[in-house]
Amino acid sequence: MTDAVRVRALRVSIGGRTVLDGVDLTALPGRVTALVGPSGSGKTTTGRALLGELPPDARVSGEVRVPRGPVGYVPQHPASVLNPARRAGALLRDIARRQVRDLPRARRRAAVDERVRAALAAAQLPDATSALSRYPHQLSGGQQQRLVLAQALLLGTRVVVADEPTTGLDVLIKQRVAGELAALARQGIAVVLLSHDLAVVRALADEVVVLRAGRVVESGPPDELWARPRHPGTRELLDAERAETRGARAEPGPVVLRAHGLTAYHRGAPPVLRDADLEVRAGERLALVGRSGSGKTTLARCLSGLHSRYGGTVTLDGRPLPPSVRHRDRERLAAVQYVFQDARAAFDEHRPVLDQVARTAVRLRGTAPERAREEALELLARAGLPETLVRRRPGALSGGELQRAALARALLARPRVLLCDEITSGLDAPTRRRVLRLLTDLAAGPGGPALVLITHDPDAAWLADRIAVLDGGTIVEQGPAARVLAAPAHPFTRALADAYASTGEGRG
Amino acid sequence: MTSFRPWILRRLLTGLAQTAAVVVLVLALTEALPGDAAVALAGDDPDPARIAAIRQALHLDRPVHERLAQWAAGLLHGDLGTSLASGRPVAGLLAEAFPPTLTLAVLTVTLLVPAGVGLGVLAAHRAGGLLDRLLSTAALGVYAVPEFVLGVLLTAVLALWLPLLPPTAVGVDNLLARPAVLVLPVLVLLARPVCSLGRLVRAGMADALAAPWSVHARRCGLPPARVRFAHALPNALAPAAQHLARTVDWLLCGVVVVEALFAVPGLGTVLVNAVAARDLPVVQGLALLFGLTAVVLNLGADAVAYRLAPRAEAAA
Amino acid sequence: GCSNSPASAPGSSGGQPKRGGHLRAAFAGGGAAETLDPHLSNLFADAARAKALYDKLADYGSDMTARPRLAERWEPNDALDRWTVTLREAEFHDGRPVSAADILYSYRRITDPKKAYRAKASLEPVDLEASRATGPRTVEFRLKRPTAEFPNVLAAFGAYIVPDGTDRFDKPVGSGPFRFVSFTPGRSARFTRNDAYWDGAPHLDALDIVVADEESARLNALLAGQVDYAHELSPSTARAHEHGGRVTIVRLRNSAMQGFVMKTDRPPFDDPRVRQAFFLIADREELVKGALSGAGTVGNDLFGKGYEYYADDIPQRRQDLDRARTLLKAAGAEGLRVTLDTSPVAPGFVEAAGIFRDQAARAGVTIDIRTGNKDSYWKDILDSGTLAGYRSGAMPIEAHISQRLLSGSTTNATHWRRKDFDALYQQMQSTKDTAGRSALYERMQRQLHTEGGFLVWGFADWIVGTSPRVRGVATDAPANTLDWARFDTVWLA
Amino acid sequence: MSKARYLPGALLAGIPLLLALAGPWLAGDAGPRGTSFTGGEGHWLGTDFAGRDVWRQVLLGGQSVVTVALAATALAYAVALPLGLAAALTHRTWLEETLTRPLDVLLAVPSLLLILLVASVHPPGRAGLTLLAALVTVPDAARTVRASATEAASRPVVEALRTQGESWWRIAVGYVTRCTARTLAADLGIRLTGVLYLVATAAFLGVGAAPDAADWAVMVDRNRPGLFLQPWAVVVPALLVLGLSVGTNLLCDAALDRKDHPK
Ligand SMILES: Nc1ncnc2c1ncn2[C@@H]1O[C@H](COP(=O)(O)OP(=O)(O)OP(=O)(O)O)[C@@H](O)[C@H]1O
Ligand SMILES: Nc1ncnc2c1ncn2[C@@H]1O[C@H](COP(=O)(O)OP(=O)(O)OP(=O)(O)O)[C@@H](O)[C@H]1O
Ligand SMILES: [Mg+2]
Ligand SMILES: [Mg+2]
Repeated sequence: MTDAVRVRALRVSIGGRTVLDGVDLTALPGRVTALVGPSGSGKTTTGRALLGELPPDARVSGEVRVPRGPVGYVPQHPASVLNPARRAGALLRDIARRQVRDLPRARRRAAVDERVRAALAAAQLPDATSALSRYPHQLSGGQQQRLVLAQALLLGTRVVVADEPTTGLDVLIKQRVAGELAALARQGIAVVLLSHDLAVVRALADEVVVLRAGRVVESGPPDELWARPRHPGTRELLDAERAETRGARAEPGPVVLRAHGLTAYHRGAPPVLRDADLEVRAGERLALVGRSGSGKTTLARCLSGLHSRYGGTVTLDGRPLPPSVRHRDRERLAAVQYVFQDARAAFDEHRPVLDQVARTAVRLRGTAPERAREEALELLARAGLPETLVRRRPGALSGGELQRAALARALLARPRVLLCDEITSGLDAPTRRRVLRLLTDLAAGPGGPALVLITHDPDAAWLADRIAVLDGGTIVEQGPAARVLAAPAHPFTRALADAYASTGEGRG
Repeated sequence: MTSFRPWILRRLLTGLAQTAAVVVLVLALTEALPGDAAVALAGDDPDPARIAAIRQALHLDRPVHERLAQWAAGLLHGDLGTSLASGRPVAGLLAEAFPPTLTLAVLTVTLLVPAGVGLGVLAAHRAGGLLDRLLSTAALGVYAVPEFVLGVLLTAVLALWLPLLPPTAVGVDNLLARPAVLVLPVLVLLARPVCSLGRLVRAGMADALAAPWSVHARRCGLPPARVRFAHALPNALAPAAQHLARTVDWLLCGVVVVEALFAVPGLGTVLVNAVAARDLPVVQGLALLFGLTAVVLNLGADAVAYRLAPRAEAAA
Repeated sequence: GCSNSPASAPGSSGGQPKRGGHLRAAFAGGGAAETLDPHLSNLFADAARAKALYDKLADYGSDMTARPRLAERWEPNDALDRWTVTLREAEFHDGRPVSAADILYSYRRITDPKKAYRAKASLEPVDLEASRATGPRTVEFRLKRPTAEFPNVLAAFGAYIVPDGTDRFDKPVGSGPFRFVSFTPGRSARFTRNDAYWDGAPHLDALDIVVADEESARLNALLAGQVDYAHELSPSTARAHEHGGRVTIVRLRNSAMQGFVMKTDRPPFDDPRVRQAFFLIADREELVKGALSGAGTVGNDLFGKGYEYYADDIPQRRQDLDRARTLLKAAGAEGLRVTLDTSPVAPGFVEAAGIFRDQAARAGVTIDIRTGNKDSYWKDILDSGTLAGYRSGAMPIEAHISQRLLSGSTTNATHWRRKDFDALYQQMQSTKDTAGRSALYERMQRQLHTEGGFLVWGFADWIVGTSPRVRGVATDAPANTLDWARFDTVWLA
Repeated sequence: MSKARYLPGALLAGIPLLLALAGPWLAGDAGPRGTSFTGGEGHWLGTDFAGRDVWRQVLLGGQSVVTVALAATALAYAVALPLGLAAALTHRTWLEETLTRPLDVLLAVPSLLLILLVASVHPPGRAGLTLLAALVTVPDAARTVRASATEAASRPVVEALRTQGESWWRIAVGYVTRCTARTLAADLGIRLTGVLYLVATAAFLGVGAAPDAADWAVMVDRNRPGLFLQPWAVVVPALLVLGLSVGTNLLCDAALDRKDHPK
């Protein structure tokens, strides 16, 4: 029992705001304890309390007991915890070296390499040699996620807190990562899983604790919970109802954005995107899916002018679009907006979120600052972010909250094409539905944006009119969503369709 | 990273152009000084006839650009020309003055890097703490003291009051043969850069240690020393590397004051004398040397910055 | 057989000279420009080295009279334009005797029209084409005009005798008290005793002349025993260490004239009343105290205090601001504003300008100080500006006049061009008897004192420090005279 | 508590600043000169190398030091900051090259040589000295700015701000500068001291300020020979310069530390 994680009556208030209010939690060795709850309910805060890393101005009461020794941690935003000046290999070897100290010197090196490789394989980053020699910024979002996971796996601690470890991962990899977490627990480690991904939670967890606004509203084994949720919130949360069957839809209009023969590369590396052709029509919703690391983000960044190392052409309304944002005028900047995969890294940590969101309208549409704030507040509220929240700095917002703020920031430009990079990965099902509904409503409205949804979420993909599938930098399949999902040609598409079907079954 | 080499190559080429610009700039400035080598040689006996004769003997009556062209042509054959004041080859003159300066510079840098970085890391260990404040204040104090004051103080105490060290290197032809004479100059040279480097490292370290990835590294059970030196330090070093390059440059070219105080006959002394004597070939030779050193050092510092901030491809 | 030269210089303290030892003397240097070519020597370090290696035919005593050195004696003809110089028996370091041919070669080298050797102007009176050797050790110098003060020419700064045919100085051979061992420009030179020296072998075994440009470096080296002799220390250093016992301070009096030059041919100084007013403005004590830190004596607007022919009888001028104002008023120069050129060419220079500005302000004269470049200063003030700081090392009064105060003088910084004055000078040079010359000197000096362009406010001491064990350093030898920086008479106790 | 952390810096920098500001009013008329480097005779800090009253020189000598140092540092940073930021933020190689290479040329000329030459060509007044000190400081400062800004400039936030159409200034100053503020402030402090030092060293080499100028930095050098006769002429101005530079640096530190730990 001494190995158990035990939290009793934990109360945390930060800046006069009660974030956690009497949380009780027990995580036993060898078991996966999942913490679920809407975005902003306090999952990450609880996780950080287990690590003993609450902000210095937090007022804490209650009891947190964690077995001695370090606690493994997979943070929600992997990018921020990866040292930008150290290669992936160095980051992992640093940890592995601690584990082999009792081996004779001569064998340490080999042992370290072996451990690193094993951890990478377990974290589903099999292409070790190329990954190890890269700097964190040279990895895709999902790859960074897995790198951090590999770090946690290497640690060999008795407790692992994994905060959204499967965001940014495609269905195939997600399943395998979940398998690894289960294996971890089987080694006698207490795994605390904080996640929105109910499929993973249901498959993995031995015990589920449901948080809501900082309180534990109920807990129990998953099957029991799914069968008989007691709290109405839980019911809503667990209800895996599909977002909406495609919602209202405008007739696809003329082609707005077109990429032709796009071949993108990074300095000194082979192309990560080869000869891609893509069209986005007005009012259309296009899902861009593919394995983690297949080049989705790169494609979106090329379109939005953040990555200009490419060959081929990108046109807006038939006119060539300058490859770099620096050369785009206000109108064209506004026309193509991009929502970053890592929301936290995309906000200035010093300024209130609201100010940052409102600036879009000021800069790109010439709105007066006062008016821009009003618009921003309204849009943020529609995304479920109240004013008190967004007046704070990004550090005081949860991952999901920031994701929504980032979306609002882009939307405020009234873009013609909105490129959304995994914007629902950090959201619980109700919030996700809400956000997607917001998006589809806006898209369907007059002058609404065409949506390009980069996603691993079958739900979100289902929302699309068309699906384009990327694999290894090439668009391998493209067509109407129904057709692609009904008769998938590519193995990846097939896996996606299966996953969709399975969640569909889950809904019952 | 394969593009690293062409980058260096391009930088070296622009470096050559830069060096040429340095030479021309220095030449133009020296030429703009009142008087010329003939006037300087004549000194307090400025007999016009004598000045005219010297001028003719030194070919100073020819236009500057002609002399520059001739110098440049000589340069292509590896000939730096002859000193106007002494009639000796410039190359030999510089070769004579270089070893003392190089000795001082190498010694100083060898001590400077560990000392400066160590000081910065130590102060950043608990930014805002007592140790930090003490170190910072002391460093600032020392940094604000010009060499000639520090030199006077150290000499008074260490060489005259407690006669531990020789106060000057007067008459010592080979500094390495009498290492004791190097102690005071190196101490004085070291004092300011250690402080400035230490402060820059401290600032960078304090930021780096507070960054989430440092917290995560600690969380991953890495020993504090490893977090500090392997993780935080590289991120704190980019400005420090720039500063170091400047310091080395300064050590090689600008230690006029220390050379004067301790009677070390190095490049700084040659420089001051050459300017005073309007000895253009020597000044040009020095400018060439300084230009090349600066190019190489800046390149080095940029390469370090490039490596330390890999995300910043713009550095290339 | 050298009756005229002092057998041994007056020592700074008594005792029996001791043979042996190795003396290190520190001088300010000139870096790579330093040379062993004695005809090029310009710096004090050069001069000290040249003096160790070479001799001149004559050299200056402390009152600036020429004392025979390599010359045993000299005799003029009645017209004073043909001088026969007889050499003493002396030999160069390589054993060759010093002969008339060496003398003529050396002088011809110095006056080479294509070169610009230092003593060239001083040798100008000599017609070297016509001069010849009349014996192995006699030279007959033909002069272009009568020159009563011809011995001064023989003692001129830089008129050293090198062996016939010498044109390279990497292994210099001279007839001086020390032999060459090694030399690195800007760093050090080493010499050993010349046992065969005609004036008696030096006491020292070896002599090092080392270079330290910075005064504090020379002082510190001296204090720590790294050197035994430090040339050119500052007055404040002297005061600080005079009584400390760690070093001996030697003050060489009357070494450097300090003053201002007024251009006598341009307004406002073309009016003698303005020049007189300026003479009266100067508070000389204050200038000596402030600019020379007290290390010197006041001047009386005449060059050469303490030297032969100096007009001691002329009463000392003192500050008199009322008269100065009256004179200015009479000259119509009330509210006068002039620019004073100065430059940090020597210690005390800029300070003197500042002090004088303040003094002038009290007489209603506004002085604007313009600080010029120190490397070209002497050339710059020669012909431009109206008022400038000035200083001069020791030389005979005759040399001062001929170089600076005749219509044809090359460095006439006061633009003093008077036919009557030139005539007096010619007359003096043609006068054989000393008393007659003395009277002519006095007339010239009286004229300069009343209306000349040199405002000489002081004479600075030249300060040398030695370690207490150094003996035999001359105390009354202004810089550049025979006994200054003379190491053959020095010994270590 | 939070006020107290400013105290040492404020005290150290305050005294020299006050003397510099009020000094010229308090100085009064120059009395008669005494012998250089003596004490007593109504000179309570003795006399300096030219026999002037040290206390009066101290009162007069702060203004030029303080104005030159502050103005030169401010000027240097006013130029270096935009230059360094532009170089760090641009992706256009040619622009970066045109911005940085000319500075590198200046950088390659040792600053003392540059001062030695320029000051000899044209003896600078106070404004000239300020310009000169700023000139030799700019390349170095610009490089430091660029080096410390490069990392921040490559963060995703900057990209996000760009897609938002944020102006260059807001990105550069509002974000990048803010992220590197600590390093920049440390550098700024060092530069201020560097300028003070530069003025003093230029005096040592005989250029820049007039050798008999009433200027703390010049006083330190010129009164050096009398250190053992009359130390105050060196010690007092040296301490004032020291206080100024240490004090301003401490103030910088204190301000930054506060920002970092909001309570
Ligand atoms: N700066 C870089 N240098 C080299 N390779 C890079 C760089 N950035 C990304 N890559 C590589 O390019 C490939 C495509 O990356 P991209 O970010 O587009 O993937 P993605 O499809 O968005 O993946 P994910 O779903 O994990 O976010 C990846 O294999 C990644 O490792
Ligand atoms: N430093 C802070 N100051 C004030 N409030 C904070 C702070 N950090 C977090 N919060 C608030 O506490 C609540 C819980 O945050 P937490 O990050 O734990 O949520 P979460 O459950 O992890 O949400 P998500 O699923 O969106 O990541 C959020 O509403 C957030 O705004
Ligand atoms: Mg969270
Ligand atoms: Mg991605």
